[in-house]
Formats: sequence, structure tokens, C-alpha cells
Amino acid sequence: MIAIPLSWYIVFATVLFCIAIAGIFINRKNVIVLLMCIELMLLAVNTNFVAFSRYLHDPAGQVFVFFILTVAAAESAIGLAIVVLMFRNRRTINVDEIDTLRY
Amino acid sequence: MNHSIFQMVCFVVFAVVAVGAALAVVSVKNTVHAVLALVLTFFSAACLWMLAEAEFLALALVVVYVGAVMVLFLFVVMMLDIDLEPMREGFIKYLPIGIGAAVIMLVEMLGIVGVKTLQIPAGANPAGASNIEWLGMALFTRFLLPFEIAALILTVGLVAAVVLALRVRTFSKHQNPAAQSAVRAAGRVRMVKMAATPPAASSKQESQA
Amino acid sequence: MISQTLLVVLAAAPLVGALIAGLGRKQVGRAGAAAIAIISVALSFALSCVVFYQLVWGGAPVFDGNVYTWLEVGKLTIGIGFLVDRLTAIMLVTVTFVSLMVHIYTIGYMRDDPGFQRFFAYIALFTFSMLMLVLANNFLQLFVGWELVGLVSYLLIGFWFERPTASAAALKAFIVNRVGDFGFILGIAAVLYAFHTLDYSTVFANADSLSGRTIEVVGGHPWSLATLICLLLFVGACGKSAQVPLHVWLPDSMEGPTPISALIHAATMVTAGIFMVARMSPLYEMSTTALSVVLIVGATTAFFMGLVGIVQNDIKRVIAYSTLSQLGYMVVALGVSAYAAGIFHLMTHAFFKALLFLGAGSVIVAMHHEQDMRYMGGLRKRMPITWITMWIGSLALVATPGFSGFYSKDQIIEAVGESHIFGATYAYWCVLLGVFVTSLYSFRLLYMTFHGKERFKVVHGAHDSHDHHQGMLAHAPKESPWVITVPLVLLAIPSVVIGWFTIKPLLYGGWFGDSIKVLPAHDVLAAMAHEFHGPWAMFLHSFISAPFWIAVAGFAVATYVYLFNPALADRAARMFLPVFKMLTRKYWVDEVYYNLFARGGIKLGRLFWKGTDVGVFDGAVNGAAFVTERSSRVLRRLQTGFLYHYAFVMIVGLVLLLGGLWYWGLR
Amino acid sequence: MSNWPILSVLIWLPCAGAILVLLAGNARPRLARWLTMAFTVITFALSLVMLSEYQAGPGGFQLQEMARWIPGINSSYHLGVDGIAVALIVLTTFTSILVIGGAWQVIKDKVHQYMAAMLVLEGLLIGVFAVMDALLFYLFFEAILIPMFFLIGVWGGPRRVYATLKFFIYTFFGSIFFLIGLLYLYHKAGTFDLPTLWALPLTFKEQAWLFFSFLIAFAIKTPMVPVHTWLPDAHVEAPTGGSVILAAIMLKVGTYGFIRFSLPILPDASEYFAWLVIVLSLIAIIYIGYVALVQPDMKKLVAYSSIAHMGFVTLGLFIVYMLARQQHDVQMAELGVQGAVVQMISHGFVSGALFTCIGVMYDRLHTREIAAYGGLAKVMPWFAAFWVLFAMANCGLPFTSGFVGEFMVILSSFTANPWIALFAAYSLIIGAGYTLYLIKRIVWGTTPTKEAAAMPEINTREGLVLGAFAVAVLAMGVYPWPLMHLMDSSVSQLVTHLLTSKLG
Repeated sequence: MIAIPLSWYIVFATVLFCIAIAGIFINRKNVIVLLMCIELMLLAVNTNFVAFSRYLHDPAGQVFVFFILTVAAAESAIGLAIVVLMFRNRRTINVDEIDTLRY
Repeated sequence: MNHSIFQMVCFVVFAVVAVGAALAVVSVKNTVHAVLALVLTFFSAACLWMLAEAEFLALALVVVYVGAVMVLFLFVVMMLDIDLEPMREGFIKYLPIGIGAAVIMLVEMLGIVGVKTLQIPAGANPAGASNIEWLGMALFTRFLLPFEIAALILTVGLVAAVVLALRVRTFSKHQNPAAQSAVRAAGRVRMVKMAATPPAASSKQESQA
Repeated sequence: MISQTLLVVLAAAPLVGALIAGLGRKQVGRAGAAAIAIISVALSFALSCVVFYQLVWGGAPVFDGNVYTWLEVGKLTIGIGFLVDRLTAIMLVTVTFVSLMVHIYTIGYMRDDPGFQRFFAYIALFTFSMLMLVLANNFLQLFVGWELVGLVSYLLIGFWFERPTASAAALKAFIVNRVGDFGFILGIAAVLYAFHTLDYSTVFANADSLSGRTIEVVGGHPWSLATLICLLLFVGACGKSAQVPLHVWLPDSMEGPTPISALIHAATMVTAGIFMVARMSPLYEMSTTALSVVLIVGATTAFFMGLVGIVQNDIKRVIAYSTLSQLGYMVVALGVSAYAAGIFHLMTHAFFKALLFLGAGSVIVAMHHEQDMRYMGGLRKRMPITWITMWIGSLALVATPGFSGFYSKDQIIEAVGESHIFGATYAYWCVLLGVFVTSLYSFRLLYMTFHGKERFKVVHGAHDSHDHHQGMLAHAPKESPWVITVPLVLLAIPSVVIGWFTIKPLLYGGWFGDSIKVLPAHDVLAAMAHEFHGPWAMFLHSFISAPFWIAVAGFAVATYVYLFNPALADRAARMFLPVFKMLTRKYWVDEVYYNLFARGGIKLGRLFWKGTDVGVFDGAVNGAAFVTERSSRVLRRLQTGFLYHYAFVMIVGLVLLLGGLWYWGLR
Repeated sequence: MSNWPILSVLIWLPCAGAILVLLAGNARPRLARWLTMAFTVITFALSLVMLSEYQAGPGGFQLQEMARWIPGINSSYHLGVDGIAVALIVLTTFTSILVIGGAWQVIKDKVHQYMAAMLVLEGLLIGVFAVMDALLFYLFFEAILIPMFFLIGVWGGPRRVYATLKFFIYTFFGSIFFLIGLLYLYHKAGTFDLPTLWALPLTFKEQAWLFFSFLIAFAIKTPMVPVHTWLPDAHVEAPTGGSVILAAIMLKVGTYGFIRFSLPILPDASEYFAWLVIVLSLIAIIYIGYVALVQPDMKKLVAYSSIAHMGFVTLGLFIVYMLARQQHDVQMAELGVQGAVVQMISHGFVSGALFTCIGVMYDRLHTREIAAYGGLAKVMPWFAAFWVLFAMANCGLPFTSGFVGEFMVILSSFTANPWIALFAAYSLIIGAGYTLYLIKRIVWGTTPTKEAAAMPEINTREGLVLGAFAVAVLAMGVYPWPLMHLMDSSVSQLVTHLLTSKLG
């Protein structure tokens, strides 16, 4: 039995998500922190999945979390690899100096 | 009843810790500290999941994220010699915008979700089965193909990370077995057609040219 | 009975000959190619004679059968087959005989030409095509033969393809013929519309059903269907038989080798139009309007093209204009429903005109390919056989009493006089004056070529090359070898006598039977039959008839002007300069056509291409691409390349979306 | 024999062959060539087997195959051919052999990829003609663009990028409308199966909208005036093989679309808007004829003449209604449709042959300028003979294939309206004009340069390829009955279907 209302989980996830949003704004130059903010967002989403899965008795939600974890792990691994590569080539990870996307 | 109150208290505690740690992630100056704060966030979130009887995922979160991904983050942060000062520029400038955006979104989301409408009573744990069994049954029957694909994605991610980060050292000596076995006579010996003239004459021609 | 196998062999032999001569180059060799082509055509000729014999004396019935089905859609079946009646038979014999003569003649004429083999392949192919046309038992096959002879004509006019004039003339001939075919195919389509079949037998049997049927081509104006069909078909005949206004290609076609001019552009192909109209007589009888048009066009051609012949200096061109004029006579005969007379003249003309062309070719060979009559003269002693045969041909052409041309042409003139359809009076004057003109240019040709002083110079040691000066010859002209003279003699014989033997059965004996149909109201020949008392009586009667004396007048004028007083011609030319100029420029028809259609077409094409196609259509396409690119350039500035800008936009979008959802609700 | 899925084999065998050829690699061009040749020949042989198994008498769709494909949206892997499709498939397999033969030594760069692209293209084209499911048709219809895109983009001329992009985007633009139309039909019928769609009742308004959405797609593909401008550019830049396939087969896909979609699914709208297509066809015949007349580039000239000839196809297809409704002459209507289909096949041979000829010349002098050539008859007599033959076929000389279709369409259009026949028959003149004007400049006359005078005569390989085309052109012109017999029942069934209104 769980006594905690579903809404608590949702509120918690929402707050976590908004913090991550705020983090993206205020740390707009540090790629690593940006990556971590994304991880936070994913965590918020995952929390929602877990909660709904439990409350609706559907394993699909948790299976999804499982997959999201998988993809997120792969993503952060590649993301960090890119960061390393970027640092190796440009000696910086300052987002302000990276605007080659424009070309 | 005590049991449920205990659960609620636990939830509040872990939630507060998680939120606090998350705030730290986005606000601390030192990236290493931020990573450590993120670890704490994950850990607290895992506890919350545990409360929701998602034991397997909670443990997976700890093992995968805290154990692997975060360590990777730490490695990278420590390995890269990053000048942190320019990174912090504009922190104060963007703080109000960031908070503003976050608050607006928070209000909107909560407004949409309509906290009160979502009072679904959590039913009993299905047929006494454990969370792992429950999840496993779904994962290996209905979601078998996605599961296999997920494995593939992980492998690709692994290979990609290695390929991206691998530095080919041009000065190091190594063999290329494929090229060695594919070599042919024509690739080894180059036949050069030369005029059968004495060297003196050829040098004269060159000077003319 | 005429067996189908025999007919297939008859038609296919020249095709096989052409293929072997044309495709087996080194394997066959020059002599081999000539031999094969001649043997195949000789076989055709022999079989034609067999067919002719069986049909006329052997009592064989008319053959009408399909060899194979060419097209089948639902109930509509069109085959490739043969219709052999007396009309076909007379054409078969004429075509294969002249063709055979020309084949033999070619050995001598083309002896030194590098394209010797190719030439034989072409003329054998031509014979095949012409046989297809003649033997056809439906409109499709007629059209097939019709176009195939056009193709071979194209190839042969452009035979010396390195000459720009030759390839231009070939192109012109094909295109002008295509204008005729354009009408012809529409005529065939109209036949299909009217009868739901293309078989001759069914169409002709039901020709009566056309009377009263109309078609609304222009809204509110019902046209007679019969007239429409006949006129459209006649456009085709105009193209092939070079009638005004589609005559322009025939004089230019003289760029081709002379044997071709004889075979295709005098004796056979150009008469296809005549044959076709005669074949379609059941249809033409349904429309007096169409007959009037035929009559007027033919009469115009007969007189005005003959006039142009008077001022030409190229020996072949004179004969070419003469051919135009004589074709006009045949068409006139068709116009007054004297189809038999038209075919009769076709046959006699085939012999004497082929003779004239081959004679001209003989002269040209002797003159080392000099064709300008102003540099000839006095050849009569140097090449007597050619001289005599040319005289025979010319006498036949001007309708000297007793010669073949006399019987055919005189009957046409008389038939026109008998006719009462619209335009008959005009036509009568045209053909009557045409006799004078014919006589004038014929004797002019003879005098300028064979009589008078020798106007060429023999320059020994002069190189016999292509760029020799006009009138300068390396060797003196001498009589041509036997392969050239024998065909001349063989053609001269029928040119003299054939009319005598055949006029009675052909015109008055009902010889053609059912193959030609004439309504009693139009039947001028039947009216003339009362006055016909045999060729001998006609011969005697001619001396008190107008055409004879008109021809004599032409002879007298020609003799005076070109034999005794050559300066008079120049003076006359100066005196009537506008007329002279009009004739030498051939009524400016070529210039008008050239500017209007050739250059006009090119200009129109340029306008369409650069203006409409590249400008408008492609401009719209590329314009769309251009606008997209330009607007993208502007929009591109939004892409700063900074990650946080994108993130910011995304979040703003998310905020707006959520706000919208919240405000309007999820449902 | 009759139970094995021959159509599937025909479609996928070349595709499988493409993979094998790719595996041969760049280092072994000989192997790649021979493998490709083997596969095309086998495919051709199989298509002949299919031809023999198809029974022309009863007509209808035979050799049908049905398999689950996307059950969720009722789209199945449904194959089947009628007489028209059989003829087009045999045309495809036949032409493919000649294209491979034509490219034998000409393509030197990335041979295996070129050959693989050709094989894939062949398989996809067969697929287009053999499917009976709208979605599957759309799939093949679009997929054709991909190998063609590469053929032009990789092995093309100097402006190949412009041409290939224009070609791709232009045709793709049209296909979008086709897709939208299909989706609407799916919405109505709940399936993509063609026989169901043929029987689907539609109001006139729906038909009208759908008609234009289909018209845009097929008109661009065919191409009809005024959306034809991609074709000359694509042809000019494409390698010879690409041009041949493009002209000989790909253009037929557009008109085949009319036969399978516009006409049978939307008979009433087709009837109502037939005048539009007829007018556009006549414009194509005359206007494009004049444009072709002044082209300085051989390939452009032949490309424009292709557009004019496709005008006959669309004309023949859309005069059906005038004939059947106003003249009450179903017989003539069948003649028109039959003529249109015959013209499709014939144009495949003739234009393929002409582009091959141009390729042969391009290989020698590396220019397509008409002015650079002359006097071929002297330099390369055999080749000149082929040129003249194919040119004559192009201007519709009897006893060549070019004549048959034109003749039938002109005949039937006269009954519909003499004016239509008048304008259509004008192609006799203008067609002869531009074709023979070209011949006059390149085959006759004298050689303009020393290089042009030194061109070697065609070799055995080129002779075989051109000879095969010549045999096809002549055989079809002299004895077209077998082809017509093959399609007769199918055409009459098609016409019967077209004339059945869906409104009442």
C-alpha cells in the first residue's frame, strides 16, 4: 500500500523540471552543466512515469523509464565524448565561442 | 496509519533534499560540486522511486547514474582543464530571467495538471508479485523487440563514444594487417619507362626544358 | 486464279533484293548488288506480267485477300493484303517495267559512283514500296506505301548527301510530301469515321451511303462528308503528285541522280496521286465539288507549270516542269471523271517521260555531269541514239498524232471539252494553251541540246574534277554504253506504239470493269465513245482538230526562236521582263514558302523556346526556387548558431504552448 | 509453374542483383558488368516467361499475388498485371539489357555503383507496373527517383547538380499532391487496394479535387506542357543510360498513372476535364514541335520530341469520353486508348534508340552540339543508317513502331472532333521537320572538323545494341498485331470501366 498521493509525485517532478529550466538559463555557457540540467529534466520525466505506472498498474511506464535510462546513458556518454573532442580541438567548452552551427 | 504517515514524512524529506540538491546543481560555482550535488539529487530521487515501489528502477538509477554516468561526468570535469571564470559571466544577469521562466512554467504546469483532479487511489500491488517480476514479464514479452533495440543503441553509443574520443596518434608506429594482406605486385614495384640515353644527354635535355 | 504466294513473292522480291544489296556490303560487292537488285526486280516484272495475263486473258477473278492482320481493335481489323484488279495490274506492269529499265540503266549511269551499292538498295526498296502502294487493298496499306515511297524519294534526292543543295532538296521534298500526307491521313480518318472500316471493298460498296451525310466541322455549317473525305485525300495526292500549291519539291528533287528522276519523279511515284484518285473513284463520284477542285488544281498546274518550263536552262529542270504539267493533265482527266483517260495518260507518260529523263541522263553523262543546256548544243552527231530516242520521247510528249502521248492527251482535252462541271471551261483553256507550251519547251530542249552550234569546249588535259568551269570538258562527249542506250530503245518502242494498241480497250472497252466507277451523269468518256472509231480514224481526225495546230504553232515558234534566231529569245525576255522574271522565279512560291514556313517556323520556334519555354514556364519554376532561396537568406539570420538561443526559443515555445493549453483547456 | 510468385521475383531479382554487384566492388568492374548483364538477361527471360503465362484472351489482372504488408492501414503487398502492364514490363526488361550493353565501356568511374543503380531502377520500374495497391504504387513511384537522382547526379554532365535537383524536386512536388489524394481516398475507402478504389463511389466534387491532385503528379511525370521543363535539363545532363531509361520507361510511369488512377478512379471528373488534357496534349504536340525545331543541342531536341510524343498518349487516353459520349462509338474509344498504349511502348523503343545514338556520338566527340557534327553518312555509314531509321521512326514513318500509335490516335481523334485530328496530325509535318532537320545537319553534309571526320565506326557492342533497338522498332511497325492482341482485352475492359459513371 502506498499512502502518498499521486499529485505529490507530480508536483515534485514539476519542480525538478523547472529547476532544470532555470539552470539552463543561468548556466548558459557551461556545456557540462547544461548536460547535467538535461539529466535533471529526464529524471523529472522518469519520476512521472514511475508514479503513473504504479498508480495505473501498467508496467509500460516503468519499461519506458528503463528505455529512457538506456538512451540517456548513451546520450550522456556521447555528449561527453563530444565535449572532450570539442575541448581537444578548440581548447574551450564555452558555448559563447561555438557558433559554427550557423554555417 | 503510522505506516502511511511514515511514508509521507519520508517522501517530504527526500523530496526536499532532492530539490535542494537540484538547486545546488544549477547554482554552485564549482562544476565538481555541481556533479556531486547531482549525485545527491539522483540518490534522493531513487529513494522516492523506492517509495513508489519501483525497486528495480530505483536501484538501476543508483547503479547506472550514480555509479557510472556521474563518475564519467566527474572524470570529464576533472580531466578537462577548464577555466571556470568566463563560464560564470552573466550568472546574475540571467538569474531573474531563469527564475521567471521557471516560475511561469511551474504555475502553468501545475495549473494544467490540476493537482486535485489526479487523486487516483493507488491500488494494491498486483497479485503479490515483486516489482522485478512484474517488470520482467512486461519487458521480455510485450517489449522484447524494443528491449533488443535498446541493447543495440547502447552498443552503438559505446562505439560512438569510443570513436569520437579516440585520438589516432600519427607518430606512433603500428601495422595495418588488412593493407598488408591485400597488397599486390603492382603496388610494390613501379615500372618506370626511361629513355636509354646516357646521363649526359638527359641532363642536357633537362637544361633545355 | 491468282495465288497469294505469287503476289507475296512479287511484292517481296525487291525488298529482299534491297536488303541483300544494302546490308551485305563487302560480301555482295558492287556487281553482286546490281545483279541481285536487277534479278529481283526482273522477277517482279515477270510475275507482274503473269498476273496481268491471268487477269486479262486468263479469266482470273479479282484477287482481294489479306496476308496478315496488322491491327485489330475490337471489331475493327486492318490487314496487310492485296487487291489485284485490272487497275492494279496495269500499274504493276508499268511500274516494274520502268523500274527494270532504270535498274539496267543505272549500271551505266552510276558506274563510277562510290554509292553504287547503296543506290541499288534504294531503288529496289523503292520498287517494293511502290508495289505495296499499288497492291494495297485498304487505306492503311495505301498510306504505308505512300509514305515509304516518300522515304525512298527522300533518301534518293539526298543521295549525294555531301552536296548541301541535295540534302536541302531532300528535306524539302519530304516535308512538302508530309504536308500532303497530313491531309491524306485526315482523309483516311474521315473514311474510318464514315464507314468504320478501311477496306477498299467495303468502303467502295457502301460509297453510296455518303450521299446526304454531313459533318459539322465548323459549328452550324454542315459540310458534305463525301466532299470532305475527297478533298482531304486529294491534299495527299497534291503532295505526292506535285500539284499546285504543293509542287515546289519536284523541281528541286532533280538534285537526285537522273535514273531516280526518271523512275520516281516522272514515271511512278509522282503518279501515285493519280492512281489513288482513280482507285477512289467511287468516293470522288459522290462529290461534284471535290471533282471541281481536282479539275481546277490540275488545270492550273498543267498550264502554269508548263510556262515555267520554258525559261529553265537546266535540262533536267525543263523535264521536271514538263512532268508537273503532264501530271496536271492527268489530274484534269480525273477531275472530269475520265479516270480511265488519266490512267491511260499515266501509262504512256511513264514510258516517254522515263525515256526523256534517261535520255537527259545519257546527255549528262556524256557532258561529264554538266546539266546546263546553254553549254550544250550540236550533240546530235556525237550521240545519235540518244538524239533519236529523245526526239521520239518529245514527239510523244507533244502529242504528235500517232504517238502514244497523242492518244492519251488528246482524249483528255476532248473529255474536258465534254464536261460541264464547275471549272470545266477554265480547265479547257488551260489544257489547250498547255499544248502550245508543251510543244514550245520540248522543242526548245531538243534544239538547245542536240542542234545548233556546240557551245562547250573540249579542253584536253583539263582535270575531270568537280570544280570544272562550265562548258569546259576534259573529253569530247560520246555516245553512252549499251546499258544506257538499250533501255532508251526499249522505252522508245512503247512510247511510240502503246497508245495505238491500248486506247480502244482502256478508254472505251470498259476494260477497267469494276475497279473504276463513274456515275452516268459524269461519264464523259461514254459520251465520247460515240465519236470514237478506232485509233486510225482518230489519227486522221487529229489533223483538223485544234490541239494539233496549236502544237504545230509551238513547234514553229520554237524552231524559229531557238534554231534560227537565238537572239530573239533574249530580246523577248527583256521586253517582257516582269513576266520573264516571274517565270524564272517560279511565281515566287519558293520564296514565300521559305520565308513563311521555314524561316517563320524557326523564328516561331525561337520565340517559343526562349520566350515561352525558358522565359515563362521554366522561369516560373526557377523563379519559385529563387524566391525560396532569397527568403531563406533573410530567414537564415535567425540562426545565430548559439546553442542557448535555440534553447531559449524552445523554452519560450514550451511556455506559450503550456499557456495555451491551460487557457483553452485540454479538450 | 503458375503458382510461383513470378512478379515478385521480377521485382526483387534485380534488386538482389544490385547488392551482389555492389559487393563486387570498385576494383572489379569486369565482374560488375558481367554480373549485371547476367541479371538483366535473366530478368528479361523471366519477363518472357511471364508474357507466356499471361493469357491475353480473358484479359483482366492475372498472376496476382497477395501478402500482408501493413495490415494496420489495410495496405497489402498486392501484385497483378494486365495486358498493358505486361507489355510495359517486357519493355522495361528489354530496354534494361540494352542500357547495360550501352554503358559497357562508357562508364569508367564507379562501375559497380552505376550498374547497381541501374538494376535497382529496373526492379523498381517493374514494381510500378506490377502493383495493385495504391500505397505500394506510391512507394515505387517515388523510389524510382532515388536511383535516377544518383545516375544524373554522379555520372551526369557539368550541370548535373542543377539538373538532378530540379528533376527530383519538381517531380517530388507533384507526387505530394498525389499522396494527398491517396490519403483522401484511403479516408473514404479504408483501404489502399486498387480494385476497391476503382469501385469506390465518389461525388463529383470529390472527383474534381482528386482529379487535379492526380493530374499535377502525373502531368509532371509524363511530362505535359507546361510542367515539362525539367525533362530537357535532366536529359541533357544525364548519362546515356540514364537518358534512355528516363525517356523509354520513366515517362511511361506518368501516363500509366493516368491509366491506373485518374481514369478508372475518377471517371466523371476525367470526363468533365478531358478537354483540358486534350488541349494541353495538342499544345504539347505543336508547340513543343516548334521548340524542338530550334534546339542546338541534340539531346534537348530529342527530349522535346519526347514531350510531343507523350502528347499523343494523353490525347489518346482522354478522347475516350468524347468518342463514347458524343459520338457513341466505343469501338473508336478503344482504338484511341489502344493507340495511346502502343505509343507508350513504341516511344520507349524509339526514344531509347535515339538517346543511345546520341550517346554513341557523345562518346566520340564529347559534345552534344549539333553544329559539331556532320557527314556521318560518310564517316560512319552503318551508324548513319541506324540514325536515319530511328529518325524515321521518330517522325512516324509507316512500318516503324512510331507510326502505329500515332496513326491510331489520329484516326480515333477524327471521329471525336476533326479539329483535334487536324492539330494532332500536324505532328506529321512538324515532327518530320525537326527530326529530319537534325538528320540533315548531322548525317548528311560534310564533316565540320578533323575530329568529326576521324570518328570510328560503331563497334560490335554498339552495333548489337542499336540493332536490337532496330529490330524492335521494325517488328512492332511491320507486325503490331501480337502487341495489340496482348492488350486488347485489357484495353476494352479498361474502356468499359472508364465509361461507367460513379455518380448515379
